[in-house]
Amino acid sequence: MKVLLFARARDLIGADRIDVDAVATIGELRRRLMRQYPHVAGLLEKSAFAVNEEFADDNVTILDGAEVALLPPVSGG
Amino acid sequence: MKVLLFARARDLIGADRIDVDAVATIGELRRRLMRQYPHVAGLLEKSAFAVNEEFADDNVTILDGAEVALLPPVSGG
Amino acid sequence: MIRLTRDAIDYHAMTEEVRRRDCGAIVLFLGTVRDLTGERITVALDYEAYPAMAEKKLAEIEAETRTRWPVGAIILEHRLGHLEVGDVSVAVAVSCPHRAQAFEACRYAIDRLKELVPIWKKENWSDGTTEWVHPGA
Amino acid sequence: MIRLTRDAIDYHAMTEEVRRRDCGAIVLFLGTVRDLTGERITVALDYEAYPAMAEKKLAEIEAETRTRWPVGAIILEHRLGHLEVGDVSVAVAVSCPHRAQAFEACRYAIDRLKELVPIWKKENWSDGTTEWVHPGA
Repeated sequence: MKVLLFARARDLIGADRIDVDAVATIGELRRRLMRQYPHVAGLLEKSAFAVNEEFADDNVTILDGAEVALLPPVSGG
Repeated sequence: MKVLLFARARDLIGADRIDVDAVATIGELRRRLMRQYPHVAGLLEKSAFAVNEEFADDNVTILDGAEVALLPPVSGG
Repeated sequence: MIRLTRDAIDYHAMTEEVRRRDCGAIVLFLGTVRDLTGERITVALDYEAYPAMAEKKLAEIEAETRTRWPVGAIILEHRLGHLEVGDVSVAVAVSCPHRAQAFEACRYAIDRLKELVPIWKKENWSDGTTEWVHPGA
Repeated sequence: MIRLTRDAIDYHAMTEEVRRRDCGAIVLFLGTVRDLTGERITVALDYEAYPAMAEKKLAEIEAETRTRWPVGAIILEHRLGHLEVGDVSVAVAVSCPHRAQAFEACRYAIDRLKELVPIWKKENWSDGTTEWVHPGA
């Protein structure tokens, strides 16, 4: 599955989308990314995720083909 | 002494300034005008006065040469 | 800055005038002539002022607002004379470092203006009658 | 109406667009790039968005605001890309029948925008360094 990256997360990981092995939930994805990118762990802990352009907390299930995005704390305005 | 009139008070009295015999205080002026213009008494009761462009309540003394104005409830904006 | 005017209020220019490099927030309020007041249809309004006192009170409101919030720039402008439906009768533009300040300062200034400044409006109703507006009287 | 744009925000046009005969109050909020954040000097900001979700969230905020207040018209617009000090990054224009409604609706919309919409800014400090702004992280 693909995960879209933005802002500092994208800069630290060095790509605007990454491929990760399929996981069942957002919580699992968060933990997987924290292991895979330990230098981004602090930001990952504070970040939100979106599934199909809707905020998704850790217990949300990721269905096949969903668009998943990692959203660091927003600062628009 | 002269009293400046505005809005409905001016229309009811029919002049934009009137001469009244000198009085000591705003309260006296208010009562005098209510006697002199009984058809304006209701509005006079609800109106403010100004002395030298400053709101003046009934116990304010009117000094010689002061600019006195009758101010019906305001509705700017 | 405060202004009474008989011309159309140039609120675009006002917005530009309050921009400041150290202010991240601008709030502009416009009061316009509405077509309905309750059930009655307004076709126009006439505004009159006690001009010298109105300018003095507007200047006091500017000063009070600057005391309470870190205002970069503030302009209060009120139009007088005959206004048609849709015309802008009053405009307040404020810049502050942060948005909460700008909202509060602008709201305070227009609330005080409506409470304190000796300006009166006369309704011109669609049935041809006119009526001075004196809240509470 | 909501818009993401890479061009300068035409907030004068927005102000005109929200004018309505049945609305006596317009409030316009502009967020501009400030030169100072705390002690540090900003020379520019770069804004990026997750565009599809940002548009979806902006549309939700418009709908929420219309549910809570009798909004005549509302426009939320956010600029993306490279902005210099003084540039307008975001604008919200609202018209309502009365002023309290217009102030509250505009304030609500910009507060929700800053809380919910996936847009991020990168500070370009005067010492040549850059830094993404992620409140609390």
